[in-house]
Amino acid sequence: MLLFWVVIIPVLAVALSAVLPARSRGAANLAAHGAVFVLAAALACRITSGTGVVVFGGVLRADALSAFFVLLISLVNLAALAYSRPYLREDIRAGALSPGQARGYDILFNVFAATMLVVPLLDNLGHMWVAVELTTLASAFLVGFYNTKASVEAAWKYVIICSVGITLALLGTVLVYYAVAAQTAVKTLDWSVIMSRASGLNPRLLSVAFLFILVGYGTKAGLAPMHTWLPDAHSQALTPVSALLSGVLLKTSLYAIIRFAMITNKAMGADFTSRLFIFFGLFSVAVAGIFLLAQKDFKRLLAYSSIEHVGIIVFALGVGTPLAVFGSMFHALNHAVTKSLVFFAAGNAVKKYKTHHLHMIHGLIQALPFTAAAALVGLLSLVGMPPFGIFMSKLMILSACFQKGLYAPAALLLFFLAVVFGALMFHLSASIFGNKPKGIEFGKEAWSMKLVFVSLILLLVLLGVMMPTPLQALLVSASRLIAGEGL
Amino acid sequence: MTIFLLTGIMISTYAMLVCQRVPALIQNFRLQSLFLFLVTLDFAFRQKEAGIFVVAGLLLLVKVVLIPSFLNNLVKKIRVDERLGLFLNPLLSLIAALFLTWGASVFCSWFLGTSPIAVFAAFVVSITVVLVGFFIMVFRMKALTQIVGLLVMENGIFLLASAITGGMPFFVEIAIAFDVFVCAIITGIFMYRINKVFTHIEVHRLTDLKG
Amino acid sequence: MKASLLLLQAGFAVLGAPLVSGFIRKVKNALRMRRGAPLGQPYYNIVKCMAKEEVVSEATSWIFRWTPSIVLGSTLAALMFVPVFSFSLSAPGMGDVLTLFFLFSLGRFFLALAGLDAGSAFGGMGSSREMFIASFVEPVAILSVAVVAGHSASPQGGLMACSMGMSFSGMVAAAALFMVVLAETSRIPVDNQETHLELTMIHEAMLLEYSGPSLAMLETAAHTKQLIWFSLLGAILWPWPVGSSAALSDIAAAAAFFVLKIILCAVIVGLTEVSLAKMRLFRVADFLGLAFLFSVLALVISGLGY
Amino acid sequence: MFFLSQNSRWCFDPLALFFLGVIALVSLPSFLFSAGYLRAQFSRGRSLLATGLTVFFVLSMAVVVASANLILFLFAWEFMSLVSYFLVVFEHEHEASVKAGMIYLVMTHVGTAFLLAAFLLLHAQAGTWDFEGIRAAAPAFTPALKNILFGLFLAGFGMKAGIVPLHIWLPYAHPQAPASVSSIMSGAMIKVAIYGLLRFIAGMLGVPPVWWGHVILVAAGISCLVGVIYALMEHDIKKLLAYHSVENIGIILLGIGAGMVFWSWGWGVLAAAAFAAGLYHTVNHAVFKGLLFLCSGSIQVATGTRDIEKLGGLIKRMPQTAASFLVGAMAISALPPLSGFVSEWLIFQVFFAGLRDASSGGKLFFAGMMACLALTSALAAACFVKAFGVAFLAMSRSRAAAEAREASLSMRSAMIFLAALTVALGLGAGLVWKMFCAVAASFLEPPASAWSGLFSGSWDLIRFPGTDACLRTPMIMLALGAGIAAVYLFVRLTARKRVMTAGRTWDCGYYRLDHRTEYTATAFSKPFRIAFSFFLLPYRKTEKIRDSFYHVKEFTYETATTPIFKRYLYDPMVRGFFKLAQYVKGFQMGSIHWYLAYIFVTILILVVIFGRP
Repeated sequence: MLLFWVVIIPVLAVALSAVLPARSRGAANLAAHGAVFVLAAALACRITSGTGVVVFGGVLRADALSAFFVLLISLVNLAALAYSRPYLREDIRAGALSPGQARGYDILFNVFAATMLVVPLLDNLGHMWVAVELTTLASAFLVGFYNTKASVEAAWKYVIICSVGITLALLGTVLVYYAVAAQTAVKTLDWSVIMSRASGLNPRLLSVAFLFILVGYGTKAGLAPMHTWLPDAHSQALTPVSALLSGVLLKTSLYAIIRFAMITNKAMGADFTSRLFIFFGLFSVAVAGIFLLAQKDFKRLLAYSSIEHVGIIVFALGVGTPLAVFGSMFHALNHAVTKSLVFFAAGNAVKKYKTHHLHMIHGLIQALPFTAAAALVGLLSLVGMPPFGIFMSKLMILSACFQKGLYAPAALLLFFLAVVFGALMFHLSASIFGNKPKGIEFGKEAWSMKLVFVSLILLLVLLGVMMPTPLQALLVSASRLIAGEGL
Repeated sequence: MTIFLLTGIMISTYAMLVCQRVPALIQNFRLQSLFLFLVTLDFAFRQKEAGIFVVAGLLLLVKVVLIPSFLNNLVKKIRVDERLGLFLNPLLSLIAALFLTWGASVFCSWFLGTSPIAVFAAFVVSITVVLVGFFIMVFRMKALTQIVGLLVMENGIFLLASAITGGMPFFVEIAIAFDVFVCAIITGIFMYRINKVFTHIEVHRLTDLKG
Repeated sequence: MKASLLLLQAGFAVLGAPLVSGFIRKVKNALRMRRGAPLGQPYYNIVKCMAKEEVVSEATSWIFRWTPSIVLGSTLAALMFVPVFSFSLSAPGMGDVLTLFFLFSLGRFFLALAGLDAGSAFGGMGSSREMFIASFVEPVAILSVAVVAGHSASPQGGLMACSMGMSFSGMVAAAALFMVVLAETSRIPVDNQETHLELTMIHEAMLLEYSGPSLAMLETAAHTKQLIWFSLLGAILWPWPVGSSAALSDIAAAAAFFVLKIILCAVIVGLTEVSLAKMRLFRVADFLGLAFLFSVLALVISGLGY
Repeated sequence: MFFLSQNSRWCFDPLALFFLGVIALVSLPSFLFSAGYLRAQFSRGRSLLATGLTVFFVLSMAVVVASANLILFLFAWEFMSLVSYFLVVFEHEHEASVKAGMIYLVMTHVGTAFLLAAFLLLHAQAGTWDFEGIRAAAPAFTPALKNILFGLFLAGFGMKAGIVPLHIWLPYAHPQAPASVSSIMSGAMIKVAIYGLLRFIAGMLGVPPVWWGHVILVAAGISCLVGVIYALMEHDIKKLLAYHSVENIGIILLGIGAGMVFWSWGWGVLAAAAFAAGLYHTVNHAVFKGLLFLCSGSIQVATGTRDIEKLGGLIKRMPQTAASFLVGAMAISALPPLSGFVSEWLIFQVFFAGLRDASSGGKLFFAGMMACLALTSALAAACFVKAFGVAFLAMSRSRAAAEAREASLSMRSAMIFLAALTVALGLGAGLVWKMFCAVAASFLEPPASAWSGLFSGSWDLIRFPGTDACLRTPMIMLALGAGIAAVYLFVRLTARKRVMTAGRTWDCGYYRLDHRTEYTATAFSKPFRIAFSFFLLPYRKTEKIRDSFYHVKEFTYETATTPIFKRYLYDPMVRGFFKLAQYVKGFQMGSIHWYLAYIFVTILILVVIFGRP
């Protein structure tokens, strides 16, 4: 029953935002997404304490892994929504946005959130594929929201490249379907059924199918060489949307890859997938590191940093020990929170300075002190400074890697992380500190925006210093699902 | 019977590569979808399942009737010049297509070496259609060709599914067909927007987002 | 008893020091076939200065007024660490030759500051050059003394005990030390004592602003320092009066022998001053580099056991 | 398992207590100093922020020193670097401090990456994060692993301590921070890196192979010389002091390196004595460097500039600051009877013991080190004669220097406290040496019987075990005092009618001298620039603007030295990275066709590689 409500509430929210007037629409949205977050938390507690699996009407199924992703998605949805209220109010007051467009934004936002929430809950791989395709289509309009040349171009590239990727993923799904049908004569695409029969499947066919899945969903997840759409889409989208894109959308396609990886691992052992994951993970961090050095646009910088963090998560999945998987899930949560914090701060800065270029943005700490503080905290957390979460998850992943004896990949990862650190500090310390240009006057943010910043920062510090036990239980059971016992 | 229909699909796919004007491309796509409908009908009769009939009917409705007509009146509304803008002239495209077919057959031999000729042929044809779809998207300038390329790849995968496994579960097929339709509509809307903002739909000139 | 002997020894050294300078000047003039100033000329200078009035520039600070006493005081303190008559009389466990070198650098530090204090280009030039030369002198001095002490391997007081017996490495180390003595006591190849030509004077430039009793004190300090260096050099070259007993007869013999050693050193220094010309300042670095090579050579030789 | 709640272990063994003492010794007076200093420089709110950050900074250093768990150590270490970054960037209005802060944080982070690798290696081998567990598992480590760990620790802690090839950030970061903070950074933060070296290399990896000690000694020797030569060329007083920190870290590591060599040769007593000498110089440097930075801070408050070429004659306007700076200068130039002299004397004894007892190869090596230390201390004396002479003595070179006012009471009291401490550390050498021998003995853990010979002096006497040379600083002070008093009285009695008349400095008789003819810092360091030109590669440009061929209206003279490490080591590396980035940026050229081609090629390659039967 819980699952049903988690899916239905966003759909109701879509209907409500189409009907309600501006004033009450905000409150309704907040209530809806707040409720979804609470339900997700309840679902997580039910799963960790109770049976481990919750099923609804043969279509929806939630185990520890999907519960964690639902929690993650609903958290970032809530944060993005809370931020977009004051963000849009400023735009409307400034005349850049008509009330009709604001309503359109709310509808699209809720459709996007609904499709993302449904992906982890679908048991059938075909349905999951359709849901991931719908997320692309829903977010396409949000990327191309402002009808400028750059945003239309970004939207077009986003839709076409992601659709091609997802078509390849469909090819992979069909091959898996064929492998299951040929081997066990049971014609089904339900993940739980396939998982129970996975050991007998033909390993070579499954490995090729996994290749298509990895490249297909990898395009959507922003793994290097398929990441080319990501910087354009994230830098042109509305700030709350790019926070959603970076924080969560990449991880939903990662979720799909993990589902297929679990099947492949059960069929032919974890060695095949771990080598692929380690290669793609390191390649993504390397590409992101190098591109970060040459960036001149604030939001593109953050987009490339998302590619880097997705690379780290995939690298950790490649290491494969229970501790590494625990670290990668924890890193996904940390990155989602940090990236949304930094994107919100970036959005304020870009709006204040009316430019994306890093050379023109300097002295942020004098123009918008609170946003500058949030940007600084986000930046330091992104690069893995201690009091924040990513330092801990990075530590877990690296120590798992050392324990498994993968010294060369760990050394490479440390080197690339240092390059990323240098690049990010080089760009952002010059823009946060220094004297503000004459044309910019001292500005204050709305209190609700400040509330969002403070809550995200507190969450980051909390995750950095101690691990709340229910979250730990959820992550441990999720990692037990993927990498077996051992934590 | 299926071999005859499979050759029909191959012909329409190669025709798509050769054509240089937009309406011709859409017409070939409609032809390919029709052949695909016939193949699915043939499978339906052989396996006697009601589900496949409904899927075939849906395919006919979506890919033969709705999408091509939507694309056609979209092209008429945009009034952009009809040339497709080829990176590779038709002759080279054909040679490339032959190479792709050879590649597809090598790929299939890795997996389906021993299975009957009909299934093997269907596998080769479907992979070729997917590769040609990819080819069209990469080596043509217009935005429309990228939409059509995408749809052709969908067709390829649909053929693969129905050929080697006798069709995906019913609801999944319905969902995929619906999803393809929505994808075509939305990409069409974006193409319209590109034309309004850029007054042309040459995608290779959309390069201001660099680095 | 020992303390009184120590004070006697110190008094004797301070009184005798100007005589040594006078004697060196006498040797040089004799070699140049001239009669030159009388032997006691340095005493006359000091007495003259003591009686004179002192003119102090208003640009200076308390450092300028206190430097003469500090320099002379540190040189007197340095006397404690040098075996003037015999080894027994050196300071009972207060420090060793290293402390001696650092006391000299204390004096040099304040003299250089005083040179800068008056604010004239001469003083600044003198201090800069003095510190430049000092920085090349110190490694050579410390290393050569270390080689000598290391070779003798005497258990008593490490760097304090100069070598018990003549050894070839001691000779080479003494040669290096001799070049250091030339640099430290501002003799010809490095610095010219007799002239006030700003291009060549280094030690004199720092004293330029002084007059009256302060100048007398600084002159005495220079003479005492020279005596200390000569006694150190003599102890290494001819280390014979080994007697450590405090019996009067031994000390008298040691004293006589000490005077002989000082005269020998003075003659050698006089000879070198006459035969060499003053080097350009930046050639001094190579000159002291050569001294450093000598001390490394001495180390290698002592390593081989000679 | 990973979080601080399960990982907070503390250890307060003598080594940790020693370094806690050092941190306290430096930070208390600088807090006192910052009360006056910050109020003079910044608004109320910002000085509160600065004090708060400094408190966090000192706390994080204390946690680093007292932690007994790898994760806690790493957490506090990065937190220390982070807070010190904020302090370096505190005056972010100046573009230079933002740039310096960035260089500092990037280099510190690279150093921490080395440490992280080493800690993870330790954890993987020993299975636990606690120091005891690792120390118990250490004997089982293979020599190859120990060498790797040694390399990583040396790189990581060397970067933070400022050993030469890795010292680039030090002359940038320290001058930009507020004076009270840079005195803590120079005084205490660098020592935390030394603590790290001792704790992990000496404390944990057991008896070291010989070449470790030699590597540390060579690095220390180079650091000494490079630090002091660059300091001679500097005329920004805080940069000069920062370079001197590099030099003094070199001297500390000379002691520690010699200790490692003796330890590997099995001479337990001498090794402990060498370590103790290193620790002694650590305390001395912490105290007198902190003092010098505080003085530079009070100069900056009084005159508003840090360039000594614009100062001069401050001793008349700021007597107490001048006096404490003089005490600090004398201590750092190792002049008796102050603390710097005692610790350098001890390190000389260490080298002399090594020189006497080592084999012929060892003799030459230790002779080289001794000569290097002697040259360094002489050059340091020259540098501080320049710094003190040009900044404080003679006539003031600018109006700001002429109208300088003495620092406020809190600043002066902090400076005088540290000056008194320097003198006390010098005179009470015997007591203090006894403590450091105990600390050195504690983490070397050879049999207790070997330590009876280590300390055999009384409260005022230091008897060095190897060469049993002894040093009585109180007696030396007495002798000096007696000498000066005797001379003063003698002159006072004999020249009864001693008349002192004020006159003008000798100006060759024909025009009144003003400050323009005084010797500047650049002039003072000119002989050294020429002597070390092979290393400094000096650059000189002179220009004459003439009315006619015979009449020169104006003459400009410009000289500078090339920073070798920055220009030939770091700049090419950074430029290389950016050039690579610019080249790779070409791959995202904007055309969607290429992007689709990338995806197609990727899937093609993967299928060909993995799909083949």
